[in-house]
Amino acid sequence: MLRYTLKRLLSLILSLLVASLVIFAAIEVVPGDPAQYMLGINAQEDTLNALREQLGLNQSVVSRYFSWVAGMVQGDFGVSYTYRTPVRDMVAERLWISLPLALYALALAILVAFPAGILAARKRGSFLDSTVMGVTQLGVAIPNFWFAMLMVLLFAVSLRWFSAGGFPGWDNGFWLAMKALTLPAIALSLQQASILTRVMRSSLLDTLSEDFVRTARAKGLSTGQALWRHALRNAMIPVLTIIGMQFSFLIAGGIVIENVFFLPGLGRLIFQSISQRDLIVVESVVMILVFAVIMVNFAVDLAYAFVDPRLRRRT
Amino acid sequence: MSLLSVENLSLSIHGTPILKDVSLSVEQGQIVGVIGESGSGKSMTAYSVLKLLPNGAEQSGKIHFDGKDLGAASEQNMCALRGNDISMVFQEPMTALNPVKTIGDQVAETILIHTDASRSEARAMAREALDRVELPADKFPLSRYPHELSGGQRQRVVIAMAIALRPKLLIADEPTTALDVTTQEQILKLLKRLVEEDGMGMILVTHDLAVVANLADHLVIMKNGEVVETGGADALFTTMKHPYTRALIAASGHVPARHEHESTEAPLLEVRDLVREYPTPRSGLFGAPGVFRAVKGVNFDIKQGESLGLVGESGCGKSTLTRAILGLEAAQGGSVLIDGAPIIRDGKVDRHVRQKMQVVFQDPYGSFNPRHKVSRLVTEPFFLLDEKPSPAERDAAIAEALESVGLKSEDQDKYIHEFSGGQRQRIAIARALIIKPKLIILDEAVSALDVSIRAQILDLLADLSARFGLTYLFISHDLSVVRAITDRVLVMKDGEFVERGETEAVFTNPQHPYTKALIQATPRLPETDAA
Amino acid sequence: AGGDVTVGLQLEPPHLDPTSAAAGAIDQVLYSNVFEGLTRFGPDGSINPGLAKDWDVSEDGLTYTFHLQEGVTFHDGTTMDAEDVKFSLDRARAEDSANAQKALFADIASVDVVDPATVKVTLSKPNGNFLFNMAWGDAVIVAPESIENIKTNPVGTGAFTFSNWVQGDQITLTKNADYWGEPAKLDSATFKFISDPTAAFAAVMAEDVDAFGGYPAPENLPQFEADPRFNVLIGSTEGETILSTNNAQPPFDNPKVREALAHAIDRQAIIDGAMFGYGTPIGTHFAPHHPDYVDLTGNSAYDPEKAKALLAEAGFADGFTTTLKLPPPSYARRGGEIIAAQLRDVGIETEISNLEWAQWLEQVFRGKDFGLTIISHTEPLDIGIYANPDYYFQYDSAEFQGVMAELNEATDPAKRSELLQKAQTIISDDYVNGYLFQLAQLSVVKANLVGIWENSPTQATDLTAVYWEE
Amino acid sequence: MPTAKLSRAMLFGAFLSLLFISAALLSFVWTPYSVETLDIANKLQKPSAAHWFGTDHFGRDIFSMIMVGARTSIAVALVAVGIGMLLGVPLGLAAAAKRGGLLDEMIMRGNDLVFAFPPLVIAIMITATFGPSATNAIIAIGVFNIPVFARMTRGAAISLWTRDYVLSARVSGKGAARISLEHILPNVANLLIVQGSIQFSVGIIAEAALSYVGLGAQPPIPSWGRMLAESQTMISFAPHLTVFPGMAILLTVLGLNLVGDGLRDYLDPKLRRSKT
Ligand SMILES: Nc1ncnc2c1ncn2[C@@H]1O[C@H](COP(=O)(O)OP(=O)(O)OP(=O)(O)O)[C@@H](O)[C@H]1O
Ligand SMILES: Nc1ncnc2c1ncn2[C@@H]1O[C@H](COP(=O)(O)OP(=O)(O)OP(=O)(O)O)[C@@H](O)[C@H]1O
Ligand SMILES: [Mg+2]
Ligand SMILES: [Mg+2]
Repeated sequence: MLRYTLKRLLSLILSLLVASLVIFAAIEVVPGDPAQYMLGINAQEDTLNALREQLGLNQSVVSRYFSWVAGMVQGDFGVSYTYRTPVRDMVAERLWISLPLALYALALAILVAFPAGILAARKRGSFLDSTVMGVTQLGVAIPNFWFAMLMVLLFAVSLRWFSAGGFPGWDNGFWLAMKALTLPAIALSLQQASILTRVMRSSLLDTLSEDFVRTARAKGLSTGQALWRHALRNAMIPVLTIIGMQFSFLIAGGIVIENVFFLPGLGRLIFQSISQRDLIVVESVVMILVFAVIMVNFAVDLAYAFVDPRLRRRT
Repeated sequence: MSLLSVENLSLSIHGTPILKDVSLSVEQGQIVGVIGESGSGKSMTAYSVLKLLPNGAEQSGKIHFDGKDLGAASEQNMCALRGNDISMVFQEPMTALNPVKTIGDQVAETILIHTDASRSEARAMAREALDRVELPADKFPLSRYPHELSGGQRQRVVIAMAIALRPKLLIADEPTTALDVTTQEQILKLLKRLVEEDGMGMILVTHDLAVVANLADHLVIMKNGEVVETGGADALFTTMKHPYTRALIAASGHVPARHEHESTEAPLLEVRDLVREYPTPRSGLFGAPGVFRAVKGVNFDIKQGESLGLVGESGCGKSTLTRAILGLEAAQGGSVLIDGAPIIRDGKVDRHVRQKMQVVFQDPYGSFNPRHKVSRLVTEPFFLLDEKPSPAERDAAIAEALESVGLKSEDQDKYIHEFSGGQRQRIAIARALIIKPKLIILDEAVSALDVSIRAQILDLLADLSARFGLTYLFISHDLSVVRAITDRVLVMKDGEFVERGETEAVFTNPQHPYTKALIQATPRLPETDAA
Repeated sequence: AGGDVTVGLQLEPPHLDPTSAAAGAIDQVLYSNVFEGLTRFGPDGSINPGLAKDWDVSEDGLTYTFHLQEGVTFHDGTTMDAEDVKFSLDRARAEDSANAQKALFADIASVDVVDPATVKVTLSKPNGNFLFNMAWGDAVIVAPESIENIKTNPVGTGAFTFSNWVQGDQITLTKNADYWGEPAKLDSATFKFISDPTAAFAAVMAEDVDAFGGYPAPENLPQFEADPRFNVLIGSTEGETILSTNNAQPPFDNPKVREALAHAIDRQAIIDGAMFGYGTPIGTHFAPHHPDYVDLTGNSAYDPEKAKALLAEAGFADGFTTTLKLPPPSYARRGGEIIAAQLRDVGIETEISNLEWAQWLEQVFRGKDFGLTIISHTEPLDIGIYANPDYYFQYDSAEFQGVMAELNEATDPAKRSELLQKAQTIISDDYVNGYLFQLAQLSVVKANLVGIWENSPTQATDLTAVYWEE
Repeated sequence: MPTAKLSRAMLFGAFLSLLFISAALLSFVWTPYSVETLDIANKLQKPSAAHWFGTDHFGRDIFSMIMVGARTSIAVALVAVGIGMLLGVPLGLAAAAKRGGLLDEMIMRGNDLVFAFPPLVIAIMITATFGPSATNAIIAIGVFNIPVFARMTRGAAISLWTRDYVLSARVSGKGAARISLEHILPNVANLLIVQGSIQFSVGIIAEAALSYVGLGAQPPIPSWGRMLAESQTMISFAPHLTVFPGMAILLTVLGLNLVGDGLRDYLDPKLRRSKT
């Protein structure tokens, strides 16, 4: 187990290094000058140069790469060109929205998907099953930004149960903040819940047809007991995989939703930073996201071992 | 009154009839063997008793257990019955256990479900049950997971689960088919002992006549969902006369007629000090990766025209040896020579040498690409030829190969799924024959076949060998088959040969204890010669 | 109490130093609220006294003596005096200055402290725009002690102090109790940044914001107008929206082609289609609300037949293909589609590419790699850009450059007026660019919120006089 | 019983998909109105006999735009899936053939890396570098299809490599490349078709999302996502502007998903075996 973990860690570090190179290189080729962006069309050439000097844009590519990576290792992600604040602080602040949002959406997805998937699997072929499958088909097919928009119109503009967007901050009370995240979380989780429901159902159906479930039934367990005690945990592996993949999507993929609800999350930070050519922020945030995704997958891998003792021994 | 009586049981699944008027009964302390070919409805009969039928099944007829009418029993009542009064042991020990729960939990679960026992009491009882199936506490603590056990050991866990509450009736559905002979023998002995100790009734389902012939008190022979004949086990060879029964008996003990052939002195295949190693996971964090020697420097020859058997229990290295001989995996030491030429030269397989041998694998279903027609399948070895045959030559070769294995040349335009298992194995042999190799390696080539089909294939092999002077390396864990078809035999254990010699000599007078154990464990029809 | 107000804005400031970035968003939050200059813009665009309560100009127009308001303190408690003014102006025009509008200070020769309440600014040549220049957000007076952290913690002299910035979301200002002038009526003001137009609509409708300055979706205004909860303010901006044309690139180097272009465009259709009717047609690069504006729209009246004839004359009877590069604002994106369709009618095919600002700056503004583009020039009184032959549309006219040189020297109002009108006519006659419309300032305000500027003489949301009725 | 129901759903899905594909094809030769001609005087008309789906803010016929937009969506998604298959499948086959080798490791880690990048961010970066266009949308979506297909192919191929028929082919002297082509590829084809139809629907949504944020096909070429984006401020007084493109996306994706699911069930050997 330890060796396995260490081996995974090594490949993880390598992945991160490669990722940092890819990100840096990709951003190097993006045309556009942050200084020009900041100073606008009336700026004079000497002003632009002065600013570039200030921002360290005149250094060589190699030295910029190394100082970036070296900084990151020490937890210093540099200072934003436009905001002139440490990227770390900016990210930390945004993370307090993106992360809870992702978790909230994931929790919603799981809360819906597990019961729905289990129920559909148990009552396979029934009206309930068809309904669940039909609804999830729709859930996958609806573009989430469109759905979000419709929700805003209904719940914020017409019914006025929620505010249209924005985030009051955690300081103003947990429930207020949660309320502000509710519509975005629903919008974000619709598709995920649908996918998860389907995976849950089919994975469960697969395990239900396994021999050991039959063994359990022969012991005198009812269908329901066999499902709960034996099938469910075995059905979790594909479900975990999907959850792992979804979590990365949820953290990073909320850009459009963050826009619709004008939430100051990480996704919007990237979007904004790219358009402002605040490249150091883009680099660092993407790097952090990649790191997060890789870590989540790592955690999911470890979770497999938790679910399945066969994986606990070294692989 | 019988413990279990099944009367006129009929069953259909989604409208397809599966069982027709099946009747049988089991008394206390009695072992009833249910025998029949694959697909004859043995398992379905067993499931009907437990009412564990697949979706869409409709059943009619009467099933009485211990005076209760199971047909009228509710699902709830059945749950109370299953595992408590009637238990079942399934065919596949590898998949019958939940991989994510400890064996202790799984055995204890039966007890927890049916009794008021506390957790610790249940665990104590589970321990007892495991002890009874000879899984002692010091070696097999309750905290073991199924993947930490061998197939035979897992099957014991399944049995422990089934007998934990000392049921009145135990249904064992092919409890040993997935196990090797020595393990099979142990399991069968165990079951017999349990019946004797507890006085329970048992249904033993199998397709292997030899397995039950010695064990069962009463036999039920099934074919196509019907019971064709029943009777006491002792009546098998005397009063049982149904043609199907006779055919089963004949096929089980079948010995193909083999013709004498002269073998030259020069060996066709020489295997010298062959070593095959697999890397094993590192031990500990900084430990070097270990190696596992699956084949430990073996030596043997096969002479032209000879049929050499290779026996040994599962995992002893037979297939590994095959792959090394075929040059599919590079050996770590030693050499393989065919007609004096090495199969692997400069790290590459020498196709001219490879042309001289072909192989037939075990699984008649997995041996063919389902997307190709038979003509394409059997001509695949042409790839080895330097000069590709012309279309006419090719057609002739296909026709010849198919006809020589008893198929028609028209069959070449069919797809593989249009053939039965036995036919498929014939096609596999046709494929091996098509480039006229000298040596054919048969790796468990008949193990997956029903007895009657197996008999046909063995006849075919004998016939081909006579006609073409073929040389066989015949690999099997089934000793009776090896005995029937080979001249000489090698006995393998843990990657080494422990005994070798003329087949008859080895079988009648085994020297090595392992060989003795193997032969002893092989189930045999009683009075085979009388048949 | 005066209450609180939440104002929606489309763009968030990148940082909070108005003197070192072009971003109008900084001024929208801070101008006049937190930072003040020597002079300041009034709601109608007039130049009023700011931190300078009055000033004397020497005869030759080279020396300006500013008399500062007394008792003014920065929000950090330090006093604002002549030293601070000198510091601010010198900083802006220094060698390594990062001031985006450095040109505003180009004519300053020296800044001298006469006494704590008096500053003397000497110009190298007369500049009729000097007082106007000093009203810009880029010329506000800053405290030397606060420069270090100005980008995150702006310290000014205004009626509001900066209190909090939740990046990506909002900035909060609170009333400055020690303000030197008329104190603010509101207790606090929050600026919420909502870039998505739909989100803006929802935020206003859900009353998450009390006012939205520079409302981005004109199509929604009729709805707000019909809603008794809201007032819609329609004012003017300094934004001349033009179809910028690359005068150095064939075929646009041919005046006939540019003239054809001008006649091919139906301004009203663009205003209706892109701006839902909001916007004033213009025929030259000048704000219609300016007293010196000349209406030259007739010069480039919509006449596709004439356009075709002109094209044929110029040798493009079969038309030609060019690029149309559009920056993000919706006036450009929507206007671009309409213009593309109109040009297609006279035979000119356009390849539209939608660009981000950074790309636009790189390709169009710096790289001059474009045929046509649509852009609103929002700087006040910026006709001077036509005198720079290196400016991205590359108009090079000796006559125009002469007029501008003369204008810069001139201080006599009548003379200036005449020169400005002449300049307008020259560029209109030369069909330098396609002149479309003056961008309207559209704001939605709660019905009982009073004092929000209707017009936008500079990019500011001056809240100092805003209050809730009742 | 469930099979009968499934195939009915699949037929419905096929009907929907075909509907949009034919609309796309038809749009090459005929649309009710030109989608390039603006008629601002007639803007924002409600659906009527003349304009079945009404007109947009420029007076264009929405029905015609949906037809041409189908073309954009389908083309972008199809080519992106094509890229994913063309590159991903060989990679997956190669990784499986040299299972456990360096190539395999590199391919799999590379895949992980692509998965780790937020898709929209990659799309934004590509457009920031090369400018927005349908081509770049294709690349952005295509890049993400590569690991999807590579992973799936590898997984399926690895299990096929242990089949006896592959061993037989090796005994016949065939090399890894040849075996991959002759034996592995045809046997993963079913899976690829199923996954292909699903990725196709994912591609449609992705194209819509990219166009929605302005990174897809550029005007005047209509695209469903951009139609949604451009009309959303008008949703409260001209809902038909967003309802039709929204429904178009929804129904197409739904149709393709149903087809994919149906195909999966139909081609699933487990289900097929019980039928024959
Ligand atoms: N779930 C099912 N649905 C439909 N038909 C089935 C199902 N399970 C089994 N059958 C069919 O029922 C028949 C009897 O099957 P059964 O499993 O009882 O055979 P068996 O005698 O146990 O064979 P084997 O020795 O291979 O285990 C076969 O023809 C089989 O195809
Ligand atoms: N690729 C491999 N890596 C590591 N160990 C292997 C590998 N293949 C086989 N082994 C091990 O080598 C030993 C011999 O395996 P082999 O398949 O040759 O057995 P066998 O005699 O053919 O058994 P069976 O009768 O079950 O086919 C076994 O212990 C097996 O676990
Ligand atoms: Mg069976
Ligand atoms: Mg083997």
